[in-house]
Amino acid sequence: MMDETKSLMALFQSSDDTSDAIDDLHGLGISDDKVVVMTGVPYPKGALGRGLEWLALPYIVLAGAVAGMLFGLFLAVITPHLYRLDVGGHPPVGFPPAAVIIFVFTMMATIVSTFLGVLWEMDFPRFGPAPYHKLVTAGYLTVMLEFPEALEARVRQILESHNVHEISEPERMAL
Amino acid sequence: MTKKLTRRDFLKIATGATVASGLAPVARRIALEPFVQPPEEALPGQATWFASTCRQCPAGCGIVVRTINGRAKKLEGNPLHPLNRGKLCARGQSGLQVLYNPDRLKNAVRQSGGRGSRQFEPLYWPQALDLLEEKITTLASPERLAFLGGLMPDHLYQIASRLLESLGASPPVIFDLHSALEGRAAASRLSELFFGEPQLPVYDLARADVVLSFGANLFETWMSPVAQNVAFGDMRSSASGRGLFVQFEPRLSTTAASADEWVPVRPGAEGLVALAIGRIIIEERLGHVGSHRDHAVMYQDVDVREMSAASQVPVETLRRLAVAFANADHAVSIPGGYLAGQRNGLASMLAVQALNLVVAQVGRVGGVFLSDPGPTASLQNKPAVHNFEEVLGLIERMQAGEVDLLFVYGANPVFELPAASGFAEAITRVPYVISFSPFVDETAVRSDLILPDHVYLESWGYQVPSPGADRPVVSSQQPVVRPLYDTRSTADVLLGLAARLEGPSQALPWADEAAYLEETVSELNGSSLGAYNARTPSGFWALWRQYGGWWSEKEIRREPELTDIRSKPLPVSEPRFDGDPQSYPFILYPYPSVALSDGRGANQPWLQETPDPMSTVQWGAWVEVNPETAQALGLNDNDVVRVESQHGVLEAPVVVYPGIRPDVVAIPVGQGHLDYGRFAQAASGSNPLALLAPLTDADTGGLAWGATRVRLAPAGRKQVLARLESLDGEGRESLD
Amino acid sequence: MSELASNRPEEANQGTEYEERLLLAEREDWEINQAVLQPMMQTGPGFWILVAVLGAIVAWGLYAWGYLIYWGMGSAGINRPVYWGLFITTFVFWVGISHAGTMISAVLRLLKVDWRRPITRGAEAMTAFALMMAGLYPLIHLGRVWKFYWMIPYPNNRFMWPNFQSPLMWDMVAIFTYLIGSTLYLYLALIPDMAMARDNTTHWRYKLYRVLALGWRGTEAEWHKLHRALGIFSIVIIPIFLSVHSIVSWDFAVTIQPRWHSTIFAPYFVIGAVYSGLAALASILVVVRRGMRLQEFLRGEHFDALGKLVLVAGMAWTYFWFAGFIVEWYGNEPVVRELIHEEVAGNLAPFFYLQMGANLIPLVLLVFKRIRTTPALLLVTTLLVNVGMYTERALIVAGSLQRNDLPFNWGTYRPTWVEISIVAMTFAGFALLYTLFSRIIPFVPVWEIKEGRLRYTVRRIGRLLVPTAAEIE
Amino acid sequence: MEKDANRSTETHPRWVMVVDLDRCTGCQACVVACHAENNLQIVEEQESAYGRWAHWIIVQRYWEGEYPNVKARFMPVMCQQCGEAPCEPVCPVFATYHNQEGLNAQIYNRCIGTRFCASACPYKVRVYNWFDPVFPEPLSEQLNPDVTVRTRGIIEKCTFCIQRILRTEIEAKTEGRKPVDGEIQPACVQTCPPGALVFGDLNDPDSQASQLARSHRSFRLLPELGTDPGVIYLKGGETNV
Repeated sequence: MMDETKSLMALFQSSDDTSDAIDDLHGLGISDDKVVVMTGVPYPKGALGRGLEWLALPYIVLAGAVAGMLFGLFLAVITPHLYRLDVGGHPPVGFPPAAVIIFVFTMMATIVSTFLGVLWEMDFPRFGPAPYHKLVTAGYLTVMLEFPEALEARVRQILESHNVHEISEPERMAL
Repeated sequence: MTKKLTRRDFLKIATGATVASGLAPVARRIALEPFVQPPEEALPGQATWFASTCRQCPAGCGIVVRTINGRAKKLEGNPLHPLNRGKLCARGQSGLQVLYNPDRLKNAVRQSGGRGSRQFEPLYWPQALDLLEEKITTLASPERLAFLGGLMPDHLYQIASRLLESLGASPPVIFDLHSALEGRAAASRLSELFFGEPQLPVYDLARADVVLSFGANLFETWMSPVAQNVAFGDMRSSASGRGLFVQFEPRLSTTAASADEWVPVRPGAEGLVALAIGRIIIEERLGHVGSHRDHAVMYQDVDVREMSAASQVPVETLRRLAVAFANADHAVSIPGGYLAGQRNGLASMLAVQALNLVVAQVGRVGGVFLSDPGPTASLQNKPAVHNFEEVLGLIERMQAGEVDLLFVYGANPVFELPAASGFAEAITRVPYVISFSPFVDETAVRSDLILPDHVYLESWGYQVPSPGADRPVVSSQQPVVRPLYDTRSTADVLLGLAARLEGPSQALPWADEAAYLEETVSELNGSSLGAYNARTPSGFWALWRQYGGWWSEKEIRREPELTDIRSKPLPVSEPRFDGDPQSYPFILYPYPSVALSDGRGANQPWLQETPDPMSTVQWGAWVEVNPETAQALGLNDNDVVRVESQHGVLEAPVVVYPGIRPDVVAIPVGQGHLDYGRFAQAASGSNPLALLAPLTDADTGGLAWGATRVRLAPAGRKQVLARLESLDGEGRESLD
Repeated sequence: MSELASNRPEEANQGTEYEERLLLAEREDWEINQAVLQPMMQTGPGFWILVAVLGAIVAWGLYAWGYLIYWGMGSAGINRPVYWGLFITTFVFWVGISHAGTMISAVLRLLKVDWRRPITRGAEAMTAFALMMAGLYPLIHLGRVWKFYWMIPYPNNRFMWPNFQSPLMWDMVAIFTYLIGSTLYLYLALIPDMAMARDNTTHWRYKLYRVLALGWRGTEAEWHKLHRALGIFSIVIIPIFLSVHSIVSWDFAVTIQPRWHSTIFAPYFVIGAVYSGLAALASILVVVRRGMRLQEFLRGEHFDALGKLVLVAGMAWTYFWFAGFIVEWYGNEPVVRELIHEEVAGNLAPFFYLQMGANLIPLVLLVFKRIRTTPALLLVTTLLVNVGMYTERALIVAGSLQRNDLPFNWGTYRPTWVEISIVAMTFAGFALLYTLFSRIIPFVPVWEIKEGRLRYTVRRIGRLLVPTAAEIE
Repeated sequence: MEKDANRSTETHPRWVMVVDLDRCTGCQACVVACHAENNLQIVEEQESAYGRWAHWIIVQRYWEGEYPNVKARFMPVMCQQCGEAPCEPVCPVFATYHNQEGLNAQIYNRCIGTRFCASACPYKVRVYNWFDPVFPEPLSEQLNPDVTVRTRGIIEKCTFCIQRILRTEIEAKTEGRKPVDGEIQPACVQTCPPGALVFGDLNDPDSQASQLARSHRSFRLLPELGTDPGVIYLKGGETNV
């Protein structure tokens, strides 16, 4: 019914206040995805309101590992037959050397895919202007809220009640 | 054998046609190959093979030269040649580096800054000849002209001697250290005494069952090492089983290493050993000769015990070897170069040669015989090398100022003669010295004019090998490449000179040496013996070059008729040495290096890199000392030691050498060049001839190069020799 | 420091002497930020002199390398039969050093060991830089370095693939993998601190950190994903770091060169690597702590724990060394016997005793807490360890090659100025990279420390107040 | 041996060299012949003294006993052309490999100079080019066009004169035949005066080489390593029968 949405940025000093405030805000009907908490410290899962969403990372890593293994296989098993040369009475493909090569390439791909995977998940790099407050890394827990304009007074009151340090219009700064 | 030859033969026949193209200038070609292709599979260029003769030592082996685009690329033995049968020694293989040596003279030069200045001013050949002519014509008398020759091709010797003769000068004096060390002069003197002619005998190793070698380094430099190596191979696996080979000498040489037994004899006492063995044989009527009565007189004043004591060889050993020697079907005893290098040289050699007589092996298969010169006799009218006394005579004349003009060809007396003989000083008394050396060696540096000869791969010639093979042989020499530089064949220089002087121009009417040779060798044509014959002289000339010489198809040996040698007692003569045993406790044993021989190989990097077989040292020179002696003197491997004789001093690192008598020290000859090119000068090591006393064996007049006593003193330095062998390994072959 | 932006709540009090501040636990987050960032900004003359000196050594080493390439391997002291000398020795050494980084950060992270927090970054940086130095040697020791790319597997105009049976190929691939792994690992854990630095700096530093921070805001989701990634990393990187030094050891063990041809080489090398790596880490931390006045982050307890780890690794190394040695000694195989003799009484003896002394004496010293916790003493001890480990590698590589089955071919080895300069170059290069790094990257992982603080409460037990860790993270 | 036999089919020869130690007189002819044939570099005294000599074949000399009962033996050693070569698998770029004819081939232009093969070789017969070879003009004229000149940083070694083998094989093929026994001769074999070196095909039971290889005098270098060398030694000092 209401079209105007308002967003605020609230800075807290303690995690308890933050989580209580978020709970009350939920009570107001502000849904989880309208609340973003930014902290300078990793808080334990679920410490601050929001539950956790599903991650594709493990699958990306797995895919990477498989790809790496296949590449290793190609190098260790296929290439020796492309230009056939006998060495030291060994067969062109021996298990131990192949094992080493396959192992190492699997690991290499795993590592790389983990890194790329997590960047992709966080859709990094993202330098564009985004709502942020410099005091986040100075230890302040910052809550970004989006809610119908009508609720503004209630929201402010809730935040005050949990001795918020500062409430401001979220300034979008270039990161 | 023949199987291997077919291809080579085909190629050599081809050379007849392709000589011209073979001498065409070199054409360079650059090809790009993908890296996937092993370069070994690309074989550019078609090779042409030329037959010629090796001149790295006096042996006269036949070679074939692989040339590509007019450049010689590889030397191999001539498979058809009866002497070396396709084989070649280290020095022979290295011939390319004589041809391509970076330190060759590129044209005739005059030392503008005077002798020894090493400032060379190029000279046009016509000028050079004018100069030559002027020097000859202005001579006060022809006797004041002297010619000192070393290793000379036969035809050159003949041209030179004819020239000198027609001028009224005395014939060339032939002397080189290599020949002195192998006792050539003494050996031919021995032949005269024994067989009534100077020709060197052939000792038939190949078919002998027992070989007693007295100081003959058969597989290194002595006489015809390649032929002797080949023969040794045959002996080791001959049908009659593996022959017994005993080496008598104070130092275990490379040759002795291949022997079944090495008997360390007191230096110079080898003859006494031979006498004792002979005495035992006749005393105990050993062998299958039957009566020894007619030999008895030779040994009448020989006492076995005395001999044993004097030579420090136990009687049992003597008897054992005497029995083996006498009982063998085929046995030969060889008087080597080291014997000739003693003051009792001839006596020792007589004693050794007499052994062959006692067991009736003279003229027999597996014994000693003379090779039949056949029709080659006419080409062979060249004396064996002269002896040291005659050189001393020349030196005296030079010192007395009786020589105004000195020619030096193929010899390097300043390096090769004992320093004490005073040649270096004497040459300064000669107003004008002309050297024909292609390299600036120690003697060339002391001459006014250098008229460089071609090196042997660029020049014509022939040689009747001496000692010969089991058949008549002449090796032919032809240019295998166009001469690299503006050098000129000395034979042509002399012919050109002769043409300018009215006397000699009659004696030497030939336009050039090739003409002379073609005429001379045509005498061989039509001989029934020959491996080939031609209808025309030119046809013969072509075959002569393609085969690399002339030789008979079938084996011809010659039984020498003996002189009255057996009717007189053999001389018993103790060795005598220069210097008293108290102050000079060690006897010096200078020996020719396998690679450098008497030092003429020192300018060839391949030969410098060639390890000495025994010490495995490359490049340098050293002093071999018995372990006891070394310990007594507190010497170790690589410790530099000061070797001093009455005549000179040198310093060199020690090689602790298990195979040498405690009272003997050995030094290889060949290093210590002060000139003769970058490689010769780069090598460390000094020349043992600085130490030698200029003594001779009274009977032969040969240089007694083994008769000098020295003393040793640690120099307190170390010098790491370029050994192959690791000293850490302590000579072990394996650890278990 | 103009670049240090004062980014703190207004009423906060100014000007703080960090040296005599009390327990870290009583610090505000922004104070920690300042405490870490401030030393980074302070580049006094001492710093620049150090950089200049190190730079000069590196430059000289590069000249030596150029000389080596231009004239050929002969300008190094290697010969027959010692075809491998200081280059390979130092290569093995650096690969060894690189092992502690992951050891500390990955293994300890997995085990949730808390004292790792302030030293992980230093360790990971050490790994990365050591590997960069190690990675140079396979190039340096090539006779034709300009053809090194022939070892890279790609379709080429030579129609050839490299020979994957060659341990050198395994080597190259493994080192490369480990380098990538450790660098990414280092960087991933760095992102939040880059954001912190971004928020607290200006000028070029701001620009730099902004780029490196990749737009980090510290939202719950980001933290969560980062944790997952780091978790995976620290598991994956462990088999890599085990494989790398095993493979290096197989460079030697697969040949039939006496003394190299041994099955225990792989674990022996790995444990040796950990030993020298941890020791090197300890030395570096002592120096950096002094140089950057991080006394309140790197405290006695850390050195104590680290010292204990070195001690354990050292004892393990000794065990593996002995396990190999007793078999060699007992087997009495001729060449090995000879080599052992050379070490115990021969021309290798000085090095052998140096090695044993420098590796075993620290084990005794590190038993004492006083030595573990006194930076100066710890520095000396751990440096001693690395002298020992370097000598050990030299003995294994150049020492063993001096002897082989044919005594005729034995030999000795003398390094030349070229080798020594190049080795010096890598040591200086490592130090240089590390020095610059310490001024650009927060040496102490700020967010991990803060995270650590979250876990602690002070609990009263009788008369005592004990810091107690909560089971979170 | 049989292991080798079934690897290379009878269509492929296995080239071997037989070294009769009873005939070898240590004359060094093989060494110079090898230098001339294979364009070996000159390393000069100082480098040689530091163990950097560059011979593909050397004649090792061993002393036995003490004066006066002392003997010396010669032992020519060149690349043993192993059937199970330890040097081959360790090369990262296939610069050395086993060719069809049982030769341990060394491809210079593939070599990047890791010296791994040299460290792995138990016979230490591999030669490294520590510096660029120098051939002062006109010494370069002596170079054999059939053999590449190796630059610095490359491993080289005895190839059994593969260029001579191939040349003879090609010539034989043009004549539509196989090379006859003894027709192929590496430079050292060709020149060896006492005939101590014999080259031939081990897979041909009638070849002189394989006959000699069956002699009771025959042995190999370091047999315990199981490298299956292609160089077969005949013990010296005793009769053949």
